[in-house]
Amino acid sequence: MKIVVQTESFDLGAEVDAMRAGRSDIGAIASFVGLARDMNEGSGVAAMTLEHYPGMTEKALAKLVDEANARWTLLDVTVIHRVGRLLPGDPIVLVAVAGRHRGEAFAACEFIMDYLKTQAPFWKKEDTPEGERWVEARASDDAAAARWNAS
Amino acid sequence: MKIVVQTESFDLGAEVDAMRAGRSDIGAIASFVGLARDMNEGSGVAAMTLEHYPGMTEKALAKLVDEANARWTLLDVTVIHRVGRLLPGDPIVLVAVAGRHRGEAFAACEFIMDYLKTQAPFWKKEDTPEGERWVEARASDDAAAARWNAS
Amino acid sequence: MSLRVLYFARLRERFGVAEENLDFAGTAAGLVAELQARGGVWAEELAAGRAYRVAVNQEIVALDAVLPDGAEVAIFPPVTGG
Amino acid sequence: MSLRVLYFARLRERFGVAEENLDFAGTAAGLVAELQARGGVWAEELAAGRAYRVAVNQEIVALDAVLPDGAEVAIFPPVTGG
Repeated sequence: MKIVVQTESFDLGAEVDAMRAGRSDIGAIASFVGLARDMNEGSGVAAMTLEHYPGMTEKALAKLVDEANARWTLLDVTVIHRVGRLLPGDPIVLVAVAGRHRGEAFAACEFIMDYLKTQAPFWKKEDTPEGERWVEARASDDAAAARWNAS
Repeated sequence: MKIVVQTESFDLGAEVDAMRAGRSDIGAIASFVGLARDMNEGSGVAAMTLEHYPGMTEKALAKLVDEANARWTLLDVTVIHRVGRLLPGDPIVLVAVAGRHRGEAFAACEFIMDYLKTQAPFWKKEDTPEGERWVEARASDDAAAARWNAS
Repeated sequence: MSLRVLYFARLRERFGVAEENLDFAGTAAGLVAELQARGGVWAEELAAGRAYRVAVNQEIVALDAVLPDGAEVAIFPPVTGG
Repeated sequence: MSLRVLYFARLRERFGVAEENLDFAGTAAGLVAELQARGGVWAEELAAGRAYRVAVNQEIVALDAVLPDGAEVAIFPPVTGG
């Protein structure tokens, strides 16, 4: 298990290769990369700055991963989230989940992303032509996280 | 859109980097790598050989991707499937889906994998201590594909 | 009427043939019945209740599909890739 | 009773303070009410109906949570990472 908050970028291929190095019991690796877009809520976005709550962030991410491990039989999980100033096209977050079979790897990867969006203390501020603005939380993210309780 | 059947391995990081190169409208890339395991149905697997139906395979994969594009708004899709002899730990299949938002990228990636498992003409033969055996189709794969019709 | 008939995976191995040209007019089910009538491994692998798939010109079809002249017909086990 | 109180993101910017030490005993709701009573941006941002979260010792809590002595209390907007 690897959980990191960092300003530098990350390398999806290297992270997934590290998960599978030297082992042959993994049948499935589902992964996700979230990227900074040049457009949000109808405005151009020239850059964004990600703030977090050092200390709590790592704990919150570890808790999400523990919850995923309790729900599914997983072989490895990597979560990397960047903070600081990012430009459109830059990767923001990586979640990779290794499992024996694809169903559990996909479900756990999406679960971790959905919970991260609503539970981990990160905040985005965008530079737009109208000035800086803090991104507002989205009801669709709350709905995405809530569906894991319904099932 | 990129659909390839090949004997060589592939590089997840390079494929995902190629999807996002030079663009900043992608917010989410969901990807999946399926790997050869050293164990299946309770037997050790020393190697496997993947056979396919040249010509039909590419058409079947293109059709899956078309169906995914019809269901979701996707920005790019890459599918690479290997054939020939593979060892435990070797990557077999890669599916990567780029979208504006994570929900559609995750759903389309899992949809393509579920349909690939039941619709694309690939067959696995395993070398086990008890000799060679053709892998039998799994009812769980039919069920995984069928749930996309139910919803 | 001429067909090109292909076999894959376990069926190819058991039949000992990857491809043959056959004169046949009718449905996919009719072709399978004619192959089954060869007896031996053909009867065994294509027996009622055995799982196999038929593709015509590289598209999977139902057994009542009529085979067009010159078609490429493939008979194979359920797929297991990915 | 002493608390260390942290503010993040929009609240940190609007309050113009990232961290302060406060003497306070009671619940998270009580602390929020005391901050709100400062008026101005405090009253505005912490008004009923505004969305904010409270974490105690780095765990999100409900507003009726009692604050332990020496706790690290954080008040911040709904999170928007990922």
